[in-house]
This record gives sequence, structure tokens and C-alpha cells, in this order.
Amino acid sequence: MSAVAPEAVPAVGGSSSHRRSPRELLLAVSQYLGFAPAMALFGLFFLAPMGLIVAYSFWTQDGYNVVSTWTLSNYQQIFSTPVYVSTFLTTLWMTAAATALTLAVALPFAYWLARYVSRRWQRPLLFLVILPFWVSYLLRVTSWTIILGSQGAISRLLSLVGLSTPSWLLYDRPAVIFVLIYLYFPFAALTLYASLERFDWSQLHAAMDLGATQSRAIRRIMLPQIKPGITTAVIFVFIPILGEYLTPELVGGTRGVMIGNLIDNFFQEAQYATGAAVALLIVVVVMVLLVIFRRSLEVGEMYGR
Amino acid sequence: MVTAEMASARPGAETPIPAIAFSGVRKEYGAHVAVERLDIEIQEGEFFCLLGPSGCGKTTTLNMIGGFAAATQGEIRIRGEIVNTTPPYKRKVNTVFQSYALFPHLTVSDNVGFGLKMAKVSRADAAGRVLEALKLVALDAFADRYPAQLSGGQQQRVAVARALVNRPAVLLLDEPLGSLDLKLRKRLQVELSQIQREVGTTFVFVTHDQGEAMAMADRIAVMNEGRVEQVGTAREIYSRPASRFVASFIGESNFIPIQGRDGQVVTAHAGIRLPAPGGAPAGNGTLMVRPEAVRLVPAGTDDPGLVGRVVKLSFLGSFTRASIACPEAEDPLIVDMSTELNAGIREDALVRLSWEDKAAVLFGEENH
Amino acid sequence: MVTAEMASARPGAETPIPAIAFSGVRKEYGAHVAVERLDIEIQEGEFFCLLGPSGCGKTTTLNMIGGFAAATQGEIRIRGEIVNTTPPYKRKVNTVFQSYALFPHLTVSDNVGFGLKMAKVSRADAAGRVLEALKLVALDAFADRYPAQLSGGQQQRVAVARALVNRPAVLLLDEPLGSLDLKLRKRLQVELSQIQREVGTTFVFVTHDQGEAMAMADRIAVMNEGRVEQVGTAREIYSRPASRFVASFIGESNFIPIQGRDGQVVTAHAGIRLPAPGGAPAGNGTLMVRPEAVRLVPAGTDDPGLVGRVVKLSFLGSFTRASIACPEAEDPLIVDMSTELNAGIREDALVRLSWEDKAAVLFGEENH
Amino acid sequence: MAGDPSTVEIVSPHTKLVRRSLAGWATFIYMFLFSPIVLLIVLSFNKNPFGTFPITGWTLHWFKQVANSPDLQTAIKTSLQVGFEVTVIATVVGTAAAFPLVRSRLPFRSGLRIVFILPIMIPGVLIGVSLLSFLRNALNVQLSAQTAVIAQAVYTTPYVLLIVAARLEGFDRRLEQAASDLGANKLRTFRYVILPLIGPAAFAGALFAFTLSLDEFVITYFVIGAQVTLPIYIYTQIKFGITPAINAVATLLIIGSLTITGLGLIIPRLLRSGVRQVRSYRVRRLQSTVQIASGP
Amino acid sequence: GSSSPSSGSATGPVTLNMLTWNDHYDPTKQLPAIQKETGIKVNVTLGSDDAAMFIKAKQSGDFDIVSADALWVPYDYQQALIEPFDIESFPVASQLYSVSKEFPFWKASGGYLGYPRAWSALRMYYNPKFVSPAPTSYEVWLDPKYKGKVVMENQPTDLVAQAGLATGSKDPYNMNDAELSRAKDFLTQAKPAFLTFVSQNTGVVRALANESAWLTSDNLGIDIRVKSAGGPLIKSAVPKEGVVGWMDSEMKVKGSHANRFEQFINAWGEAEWVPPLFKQYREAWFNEKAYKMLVNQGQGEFADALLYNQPEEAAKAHLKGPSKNPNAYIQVFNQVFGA
Ligand SMILES: Nc1ncnc2c1ncn2[C@@H]1O[C@H](COP(=O)(O)OP(=O)(O)OP(=O)(O)O)[C@@H](O)[C@H]1O
Ligand SMILES: Nc1ncnc2c1ncn2[C@@H]1O[C@H](COP(=O)(O)OP(=O)(O)OP(=O)(O)O)[C@@H](O)[C@H]1O
Ligand SMILES: [Mg+2]
Ligand SMILES: [Mg+2]
Repeated sequence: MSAVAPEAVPAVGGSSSHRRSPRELLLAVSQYLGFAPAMALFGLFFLAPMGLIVAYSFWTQDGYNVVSTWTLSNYQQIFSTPVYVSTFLTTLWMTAAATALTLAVALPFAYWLARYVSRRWQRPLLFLVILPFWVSYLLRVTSWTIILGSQGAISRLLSLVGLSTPSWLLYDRPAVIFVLIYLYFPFAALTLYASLERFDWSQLHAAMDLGATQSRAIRRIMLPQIKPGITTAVIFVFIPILGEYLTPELVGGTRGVMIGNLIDNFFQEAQYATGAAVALLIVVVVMVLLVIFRRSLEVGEMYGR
Repeated sequence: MVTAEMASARPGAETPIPAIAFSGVRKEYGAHVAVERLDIEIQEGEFFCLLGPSGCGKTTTLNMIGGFAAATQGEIRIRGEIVNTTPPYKRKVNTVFQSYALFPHLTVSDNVGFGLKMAKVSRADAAGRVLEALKLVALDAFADRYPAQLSGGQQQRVAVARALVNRPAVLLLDEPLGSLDLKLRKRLQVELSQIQREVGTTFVFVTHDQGEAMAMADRIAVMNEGRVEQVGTAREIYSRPASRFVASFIGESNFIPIQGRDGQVVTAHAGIRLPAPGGAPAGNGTLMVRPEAVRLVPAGTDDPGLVGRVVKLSFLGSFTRASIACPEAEDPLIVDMSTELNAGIREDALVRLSWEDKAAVLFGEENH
Repeated sequence: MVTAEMASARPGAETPIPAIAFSGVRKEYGAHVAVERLDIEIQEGEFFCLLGPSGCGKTTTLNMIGGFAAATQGEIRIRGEIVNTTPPYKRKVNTVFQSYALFPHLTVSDNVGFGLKMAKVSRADAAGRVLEALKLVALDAFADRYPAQLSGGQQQRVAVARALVNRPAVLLLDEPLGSLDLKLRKRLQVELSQIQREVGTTFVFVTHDQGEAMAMADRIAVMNEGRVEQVGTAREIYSRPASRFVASFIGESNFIPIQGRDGQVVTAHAGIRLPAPGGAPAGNGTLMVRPEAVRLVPAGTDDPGLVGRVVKLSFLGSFTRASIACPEAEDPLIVDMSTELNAGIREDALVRLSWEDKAAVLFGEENH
Repeated sequence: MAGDPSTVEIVSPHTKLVRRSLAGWATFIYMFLFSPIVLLIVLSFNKNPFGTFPITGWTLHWFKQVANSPDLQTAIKTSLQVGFEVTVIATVVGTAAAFPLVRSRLPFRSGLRIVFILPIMIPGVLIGVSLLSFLRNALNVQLSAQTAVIAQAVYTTPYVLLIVAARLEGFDRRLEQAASDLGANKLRTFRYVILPLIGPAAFAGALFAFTLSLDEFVITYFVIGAQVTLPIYIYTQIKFGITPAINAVATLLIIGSLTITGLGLIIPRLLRSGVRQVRSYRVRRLQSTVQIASGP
Repeated sequence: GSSSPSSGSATGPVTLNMLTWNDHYDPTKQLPAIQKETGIKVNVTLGSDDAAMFIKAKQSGDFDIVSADALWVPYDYQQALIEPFDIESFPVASQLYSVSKEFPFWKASGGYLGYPRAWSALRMYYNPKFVSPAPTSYEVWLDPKYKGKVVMENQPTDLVAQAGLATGSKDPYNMNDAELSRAKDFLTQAKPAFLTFVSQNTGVVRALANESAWLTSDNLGIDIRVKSAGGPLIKSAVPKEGVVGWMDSEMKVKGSHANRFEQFINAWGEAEWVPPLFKQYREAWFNEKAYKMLVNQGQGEFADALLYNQPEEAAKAHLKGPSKNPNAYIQVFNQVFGA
């Protein structure tokens, strides 16, 4: 928000011989001002409950109550049961597949919207993307079970052509991944669009002038420059899918179970301590992943700004 | 029919195929006509300059060669082949963009090496060529910086290096030296000319700097409002401008409204005889004479000939420029004098102006 | 202590407060020193030019006045007030940015009107002033376009109009005419000079075009590698350059290595006597002479004096430039001749070079 | 930086092909997005009380049921109200926080980013239950729609924050400098330059927030106390299956928002073109006066 | 609060917060009528499952009336959420089948714990077109013929309980480790049979109706629902190992200003409100008077299919309730059905 601030900071901090005037101090502080509301909101209403969640995972589950006596048994229980690890691994690859496919589906769409649609139509079209999502999740997914189901549109179409409905069309992993793509498409599309919208298309000119085909120009020049948007889209798709339980429940059948279902089973019976332990383990894994890939979260530094 | 075709085909086979040929090309942006009609041929190995005022369509013309703007009408040929729909990466043409269009996420050396990477040049080769190109533009010390960390002129030099390193068949340069200081510009002008001669590459060079155009180009096309007004060598254009626009755009010029009377040229206002080449126009017209062709001598009020008052003298380094108010011309006439020779001339003095007959150029009314 | 302070305060009160004053200013970007040490004062109402090669720190200097770069060391004063930490919008300074920095989401007229809107100028007033400013840069027909729909030069003109329309106390211009053609540039040079005189605004003008600097500026600061090498009027700098760098940067110049011998100046190589002003340096040095100050006469091989061979003649409009290879100088010497006077000189001919004593400038070793 | 993208051309024999196939892809996407919705709309007119195939006849019964159901109406109202408040809070808070996240020289910027991603990672039930016990036991706050707004804001703000932050990366700082140079203070620079330019991202973020709020069940369920939002209404019907009246609600919601946005698109455009006409008339008049003034 | 409010002690307008399921009331006619009659405005919050409702009611402290199933009622009492009341003193209670007022597990010192509403048991339903002979036991899930043809509601505890019944456990909601491990083995073998666990009852109806599943174990009346959804004939069977079942009730929350509880129940429990709800949800209520009204309205056939007039059947099932070790049940379920 401040034009001179980023410059002023190294200048102020860089030389100890230079005394900080109150103005400079104010300036240095003011750049963090934007955090204030978020800090208030998160500090009070997220971090505190978050601490409670962590505490839950170390407290004792007694019937339907969580009792505040410290224990490691929740974690021990998880580590002594191989099903959680194997389900988590399965979930990881399903999530990765769904995320990759979602982005693959959304990118050409966002590209089309940002590149070929005249500016005045972009927002209405974007709005149309999200509009179906104002209808309850449950209804939309149920609607898919009807479409994909044994007497649904697809199997009828197939039988018209004389094909039998493949058994994985519903109540299996492909169905879960398919519906997840549907559910998370708008998140990817909106995020990618927001990023592409400011892309300087003449960059593609320069790349193609230097001998890059359109696709190479897109890969080498456009994609790296919209990387923050891609990273964000991946976060918005990958992370919520990792915790999905409704879709696998509704369309996955017994073959499409994800880790979220196992966690949700605990919650259904109010087993919050155990549930919290599993959930936190996943959070830790994701955080480790994020820390590993944190460089890709920081694009500004790459550009030398 | 067949013979006619063959007859027309033959001369084509004999004269060399031009590197670039525009025939009847027009470009519109919505309702706005950026290029009205373009018919030019640029020969292989030529150093060709597009010169013209801001907004006249130079960049648009270059973009049509590079493949970044589709011609609305007409045909564009590169080495005889129609390229109206050929994508940029299939044209052996490289461009230095007016806005540089550097890749912000790549370092200077990666920017320069991009074309080589696309052409699958081996890493070691590429590194060598990149370094060479950066040396040429005196930026080898900046190889690892990002474009945002460079000054305006440095960015422009990166753009030049990025195009040059690919050794293209045709190199398009859109004001590539615009933000460089005179010294560096001169050096790069010389370097570019040398490279052009060595490699034999065809250069199409856009500039708004007539001095640059004259110093470097084999031929110059002077554009105005989407049309080419004159194509020719620097000398032709300077000494025999085809229109009043060309005359005024290239170099300084003085215009005096005249009439042809009895085969002689006289001023339109007071009917004073002026030195002029033969063939005075029948009706009204304009006489153009360059500032350096005019000689000044101190004069009295009633002297015959063209007399004016010096309103301003400005020292411009190698010469001094006098502005002379004269009732025969609308604008003050300007005269450049060798700094050493301006002894007698002072501001506010009366002077008589004269020039050799063949130094003047006459325009009829049709050349506005 | 008190008296010392008062004593230093008084002379300040008597001499006019400079519009802008740098004292001991230094700017580093990480490890890179962009401006090494700056001590200049720009007077109220002055037309001040910063001139220097690409990357020498001109934009950085301007940015420190505008408030877009914080000085690493030293003090910057605007009208006597230290502004090191004043935000840009509180400085009565407007800038024409080298990269234009037009707002892509606003039309041309909204871009130009932005400053007026911020200053809460009434709508009707603002519309009038915007139109006036657009007329000035010949863009009134483009008022409703977006920047992306303009040519490079047109964008630059919008940037000029956007700054001018605010009538600031100090106007900073970073190569504002760089991508304009000579004619328009000249026109805007004149217009800018007029505006500057009328409004009395202080102009700080960055350019790499020495001709422009000389034609417009009251004073010029020649910068090199983050330092100011000389400050002075155009004439001072051209005829009495303070260093070899200034001499070579401003205008064309010929350098001949010399030695002082018996109070006379002789070439370092063959000991030929050269015309030079009094006060030859004690040891080795360099003699500089401008191309237009040199006279050429055809010569034989064994003629006394400085003799060389014409390697190239180029026609440059109002004059012809000869490059002359001469064993006494490293680079070919260049000589500019009035086009009409170059009768006897042909390529490959031998010529003798001479000039008047006071036309030469001598540099000792310390000025490199 | 980029103007209207349609002015950026690349010559290619495939230009049309590429454009058409991308447009085809987009059409397919819209069909993909809307097919379940179309099905719901069809089913909302189906007599079949299970809200499923086969179609046993056409009826407006379900719409009547919506019209006659005060529960459902309150639920819709509460949902829209909560959604609106959440959108405002999340958009403002998220956008504000995006700036220091991208621009300050905080040492732990990437760490902070991860903190802001946490609410997306933690299962809603846990957030809901812990927030419930925190609000009641630690703060002793009365539960209401407002507590639900706060809880949802926590969960939706990260979306706005990250999407705006992604847009701010590589934002051309010179534009801000230019605005500042022209006398705009930080606030006005933000209002007139930054906001229009990050607008698309903030808009996308707001859409995210509203959409997520409109469908949030688990967290809300625990912290809203004795109120009912539409998702709560829907999810608690699971025991007996959702009545087709919900399909009717979906139909109304879709058609309603389509009409509102349609109007929202057309009306300002009409207004603007009116203003433009007036303005261009003014400019023309001005032009002629200036001409007269500057004439000989 | 006091346990026996004298009638007419409070009559002014008041708002009662009720946490319940949507089959317990009719928002369009019933609630406005109650408000008109008694001045009680009921603000309904819908609940999902017993456990979550217990947590929500207990933590938020906002509610006056809460609903719960079978053995959850005494649990809620133990956890001090609710308090007993004297059901016999409620005039409307005379409309109830008397068995429903004598369930021993709903008795406490000081009265009855809940006002009984409706009940059901989970029977085995099958499509005779594909399933023959008729199943007589949970063992049918092990039959490879029915691989992927069983649909169930997603109720992990209930499924594990049924597996417990199949393996001979006597108290299926309170199995010990050995019993649990037998149940787990049974489920592991039966796993291929299960097509999906649906989150809503209509999912079962849909799966049976379009014949993607042939078997389920679900509440009474699924056969009618499948039929009215246009599906095939569905028959029911009682597995020989026994069935699980539930009955639900409205409970009086302790310490809240629930002194208007009796007044509300008297208005709400009136038989006249049952038929419309019956037609919508197809459940057997405990209201005997309403049975007669249903028969008069030509609904007798449906009511009988739901065993409306055999309320004594309700207590014969293994009743749904909190387990002593719910965590172990989920562990079993997760281990069997995890990926
Ligand atoms: N953000 C930055 N980070 C690092 N170095 C920088 C940055 N900006 C400028 N520089 C360096 O500082 C030096 C001076 O830059 P400046 O922009 O002032 O040059 P300039 O005189 O305006 O040149 P030009 O005429 O090419 O625009 C250059 O060497 C440049 O590379
Ligand atoms: N995308 C566009 N949309 C509409 N008009 C455009 C577009 N690009 C260029 N023009 C217009 O076309 C004309 C020619 O533009 P062009 O860029 O070719 O000029 P130019 O000769 O390169 O000028 P300069 O020397 O200022 O760069 C200009 O009047 C310009 O405003
Ligand atoms: Mg151009
Ligand atoms: Mg610069």
C-alpha cells in the first residue's frame, strides 16, 4: 500500500549510523498494519481453538466426552493401526490425481477467458462458473450420482450405443476423482484467471519471436510468470480434497474411501480426541510438504524485486 | 495467357527475390487505420530503415513482418513466400521490441539465451554465444541480474542482445537504441552496421532519429500516417525530398511560399526573386532550402533580395543557429553557420539571405 | 556551538534557498552502488539537465527527488526542507517516468486527469485542463483510448501530459522525449522551455541526448558511474570540459596523446608540434580537439605537421564527416566539413590537419 | 499492462483453430458445470416425492411448499445474511493482510502464509467443536448468527488472502509510484489504482467467500446456536432424505441470482452509456470553446 | 427448574428453543397453531445424530427441548443434560400406547425421561427378483452372489452392532474386545457385499429402486418408499439373530426455563398433528388415538406395514444407544472399510 516503504526499510535498517526518526518508525510499522484485522480474527477465533484442538489430540477420550488428562494413546492407536497409513497414502495419490486433473481442465479454460474473451464479458462468464456452486454441495453431488448411476444419463447413452456401463462409473475411485474435479474446478479456474488476467500477453510475442512455439511459449514464459496463481490454485484444490469425506461417501462406495471418511467416522460418534489426532497428523504432513516447497510460495524474491 | 504468365514470371526469376515484400498491405485496429497501404520491397542483405513520426505505423509494420499483427489486407512475403498466416516462431526473423518485452522471471543471461534454448543449441555453445552478445552490449557484468534491477538503457541493451544472439535471417529492430546515450548509441550503431555487413543479415530498423537512419541505413522509407512517402538513400531523401512532409521531417528546412512568374521563382508575398533550379511551377508552390545552405551577410533595410532580422542565435556545439524573421515566410527561417564564421551576425541585426540555385527544392501544390 | 550554527545559518538565509539540494547523497542497491556521492544544488526556476551514459544513476537521482528511492546516506532538501522520509504524495513534485507508468485501467484522459482528481480540482476545470494538456502533446483525438492501444511515442506523450497538467513546483522528467521523432521532439522541447519560462517551474530533466540538453538546459550536470563530473552551462561544458570523459561524452572529440616539451605541446608518438593554448602539462597528457574545429588541406607524404589518410567520408546531411587514420592517435580522427567545402577531399587521400591554438583542450594524466 | 487482450494478436494458420477449440472446451466446461444443476431444476418440477427419477408427473407442489414453509424461508434469509457479512469481512480482512504478506520484509512470510492456510486444512468439525467450547467456556459469548459469521470468516479469509496475494506478486510498483507522484496518498492510491487493478482477484476472492459460506455446514452447525441456515436445513434432513422442496430452493436460487446479475450487468451499463453521452457532449462543447480561445 | 409446573402457571408469550429432527414437527401449520393456542413460539434447530446433538445442546446451553433416541435418553440424563417429568400428569399422554410410558430404561426417580414419539427397527429388505431364497440371517452378506449388492446407511456403530448380532453377541452396542474382534472378522468377510454407505435414507431408496442394490438393512417402511418411488417389489425379513431398533422422544432440558414444557407437549402431542407427518415420513408413532384417525383416513394399510399398532415390538429390538466404548466401534469399522 505504500510506495516508498519497501525502499525505506532497507535504507532504515541497513545503516546503523542512520537514526530512526519517529516517522520512519511509523512507516516501518504501518506496512504491517494490514495484518491487524487478520491477526485479531485469527488470533482470537482460530489460534485459540486451534490450541484446543491440539490439546484434544493429547487428551483422553472417555465415551463421548473428552477428558483433559494428558495421554499419547490417541496417537499410539493410529500408529498401531496400519489402515490409517495405507488409507492416507491412497488418499494422497487420489488427491494428487484429482488436483492435477482439475488444474489441467481449468487452465485452458482460464486461458481462454483471460485471453480471448473481451473484457466486458469476462466477469459475467466468471460468475457463471461459480453460480452452480451456490446450490448445496450435497444436492450437486447427489445429482451426479443420478447422472452417473446405473440408470443415469451416461449409462443410458452407453446402452444406446450398445455398451454396458462400466462398474467404476459410480461407487469407485474414478467416480470420486471425477466428482472432485467438478467440485473444485471453480476454485482452480477463478484463481488461475485472477493470475492470468494481469499477464502481459506481449511476452508471448517475444517468446515466439525467439523461436518458441505457442505451446513452448506458454510453458516457458506464461506458466512461470503465473506461478503464484498456480501455487495458490494447487493449495485451494489439494488441501480441501485431502480432507474430503462427503464425496467419497456419496459416490465412492466402499471402494472409494479416503482418509477423511475415517476421520469423519470418529466425529460422527463424537470421538473428537482421536479424530483430532488423525487430522493433526495430516496437517503436519501437509505443513512439511509446504515447508519443503515454500520457495515456490515466494515469487517476489525470484523476480529480484 | 501462358505466354503472358511466363513473361511476367521470367523477370521475377532474374531479379533477386526481395527479403521482404509488402504488396497492398493494410492494417486496421477496429475503426482505426494504423497502416493505410504499404508497397515496399526490402532487398536481401539490406540495412533498411523505417523513419516517421510517432504513431505513423512503424511498429505496426514491423509487427506484421514479425507475425504479431495480421494484415487486414494485402500480402506480406518473406523471401518470396507469403507469410500472412505463418506463426512467428516459423519465421526466421527476430525482433528487438520497442517495449523490450524482457522476461521478468529470467535473468539477463537466461533472457538472452532463450532463443538458443528454443533452437536446441548445446548448452556450452549457448553459454559462449550469450556471453559474446552480452559483451557486445557491455552488459557481461550484469548477466545474473533480473530485468527489474536494470536501468532503462540497460534493459534495452538486453533486448538487443537477445535478438542478435540468434543470428536471424532478418532482424527487426524497433527503436533499439532509443534510450541510449549518444556515445553508446554510436558504438552500437557501428557494431550493428558491422554485424550486418559481416553476417549479411537483412536489417529492418525503426527509428525516429533521422541522424541514425542516415548514418546506418542503405535505404530509408519515410512513413507518415500509415503511408510511405518516399523510399531512397539518405542522400536522395535529404537532397531531393519527394514531398514537403519528407523535407520537413528529415533535417531542418525552410519553406517559402512562391509563385512561378515568367519561368522565374518569386516569393508569393512581395514577389522577390529567389535563387532556384530550373523548371519553376506554373502556379503557387513552395521553395525549400536547408539551413546550412543559406549564406548570411549583414544588410541594410532597403537592400534588394531576401532580407530578415535575426531574432535568436543559439550555440549548438559545432555550429550556431540563427532564427531570422522574414516577411516572406510564415515561420522564422533558420540558418546554421559554422561557429567560426558567424563573426558579424548579432541578434537583432538585419541580414540578407542567399543560396545557390541548385540548393533549393520546389514543391507544387499537390505535394502540399 | 550556538554561534557556529548561527553563522552557518546566516549565509543560507541570504543566498536564495535552492529548489533542490543534495548533500553527500549515496544510494546503494544491495551491494551495487547506483549513486556514489551527489552534491548538487538546483536553483528555483532553473532548467536543469542530468546527462550521462546508460546506468550512470540518472533515474536513481530523480527517484530520490520524487521519493521513490530512499537515499542510503546524505540529505536531500526540497526548498530547504529535508525530505529523506517524506512520502511522494506530499512532495510538490511531479514526474514523467522513463517507463511511462501509465495506468492501464484508465483511458488517456483519465490518466492525465488523475493528478487533478487527487487535488480535488472541479470536474469542469479538470476537463478543460486535461484537454489543453492533450492538445499540447497532439493527442486530443486519443482521449478515450487505453494506453495499450497507443504507440510507444504516444504513450510517452501521455506521460508528459499527465505530469504537466498539474503545474508542479518541480517537474522531474526522465527522458521524456526519448521515443519521439526529431520534429515532435523539437516542438515539445520548445513547448517545454516555454512552459518552464512562463510558469517558472523548476525542471529537472534527464536525457541522454546532449543536443537536447544543450538546447534546453540552463545548466547541465554530466554524470558518470554514480558521480557528477561537471556542472555548468552548455557552452562551458562543450568548450571547457573538465575531464576527458566529459569531453568525449558531450559532442564528438579527437584525443591525441601528447607530452609537454619546453612549454610546447608535441605528440607523444613522433613528437610533432601541435597547436595548443598556453600552459602545457609537465608530463604526459591528452589533447582534445572538436571535429568541426579541424581544418583539412590536401597534403603529400612528407609534409610537416599532423598528417593522416582519409579512410571514410560520410554524408550526414548538413555536413560531411571524414575519418582520418593518423599514426599519432589511437582511433581515427574525425573531422566535420561543411558539405560545400569538402571539394578537394576524397577517400584514401592524404591530408594535413590543423586548428587554432585556443580550440584545443589539454588534460593532464589525473583527468584520464 | 495488458490492455484488452483481444488486441494482442499472434499470426498463425491455427489462430482460428486454437481459438475455436478453446471456446469449444469452455462450452464443454459450462455444460459440465451446469448439467447437475439442470437436472435439479428438472427434478424440482417432478411429482416423485423422493426427488429422483423416474419422472412421475409435473407439479409446482414443491415451490408451493417452499412458499408455505417459514422454516425454509428463515433458513434462506439467515444464509444470505450470513453469507453477505462473511463476504464483506473476509474480503476486507483478506485483502488488507495480503499486502504485508507480499510486500513487507517479514522474516517469516512463508511461515505466515502456512498459518493462513491452516483453516483450510483442519477439518470443519474440529474447528466447530473447539470454537464452540472456546466461545462458550472461555469467552462466554451467546451463540448467534454473528458467531457463525465470525467462524465462517476465519475459514474463508485465507481464500481471499491467498488469491489476492497471488495477484499482488509482481504487481507493477511503478504504477503506485506514479499515483503517489500525482498526489494520491496511500488510501487514494489504493482506491484509484491498486483496487481497480487487483479488482479481479478481490472479486474472485469475494465470490469464493460467498460460495463457501453458502455451503458451510459443519462449523456453522456448532457455533450458530439456535438458528438454521440453508445448509443446516439440508444436512439435517439426511435422516429422511432431502425433500424435493430443496430442489425447488436450488432452482429459485439459481434463477434469482441469474436475474439479479443479469440486471446488475445491464443497468449499470445503461447508466454508464448515458453518463458517457452526457460527458462526451460536455467534452465536445469544451473542445469548441478551447478552440475558440486558442484560435487566432 | 422445577419438575412439575402447575398448569396455567405461565401463559404469556415465550420462545422455546428446540433441538430436534425434522420428522418431529410440521412448521407450516402445527407450530403457528401452537403459538396461537399457548403463546409459545418454538424456534426449531435441526439436529443430525445423537452424539452431535448431545454435544451441541450440552455446550451451547441454548435449548429448552431436545430430542434423542432410545438409550441416548438415559445417557443424556446421566450427563445431566435433561431432567425427568411426571408424564402421567400430562393430559395428552392419555393418547399414548401405555407400553410407551413404561419403558424401564426411560424411568428415573422423579418421573419419566422423555415424551415418546415414534419408533422403528432395522429389518432386512431384499429384492425377490434377484435374492432367493429369502434371507433369514445376516449371513446373507457373506454370499458371493450378492457381491456389491448391499446398500446401507452410513451408521458405523449400527453396522458394527449388526455384525455383533450376526456373531452372537447379546448386547451389540456394548461388546467386549473378543466380541468386537469377531464382529470385525465377520465384517471383513462381508465387505465385498457392500456397494456403498449412503449418507441419507433416500440413497437407499434410490439404490433399491433402480436395482443397483438388492439388499439392505434399514428402517421399517423402506418397501413402501421404494414402491412409491416407482421401484420394484421389495420384501422384508427378520434375521434370526435379532435386529437393532430405536424409539425417540422429546426431553426436558435441565435448568432451562422449561416450565412451559408440559404446555408445549400437550399442544404438540395432540393426535391431530400426526397424520400429515405420517404421510410425509412413514413412521410408527406411539400415539394410539392417531392410529385410529389414520385408519379412518385410509392409511391403515401403511400403518400396519410399519407395525404402528404393535408398539410392544419396539422394545424387542436391540436398542440404539451410546456405547461404552464408541471409539473401538469406529476403529473396527475403519479397519475394515479403510483403503
Ligand atoms: N532495483 C535495482 N536493483 C539493483 N540495481 C539497480 C536497481 N535499479 C537500478 N539499478 C542499477 O543502478 C544503476 C543506476 O541505475 P539508473 O536507473 O539510475 O540508471 P540511468 O542513469 O537512469 O540509466 P538509463 O539511461 O539507462 O536509464 C544501474 O547500474 C542499474 O543497473
Ligand atoms: N492495439 C491497438 N489498438 C488500437 N490502435 C492501435 C493499437 N496499436 C497501435 N494503434 C494505433 O495505430 C497507430 C500506429 O501505431 P504504431 O505503434 O505502429 O506507431 P509507431 O509508428 O510505432 O509510433 P511510435 O514511434 O510512437 O512508436 C497509432 O495511432 C496507434 O495509436
Ligand atoms: Mg512504435
Ligand atoms: Mg534511467
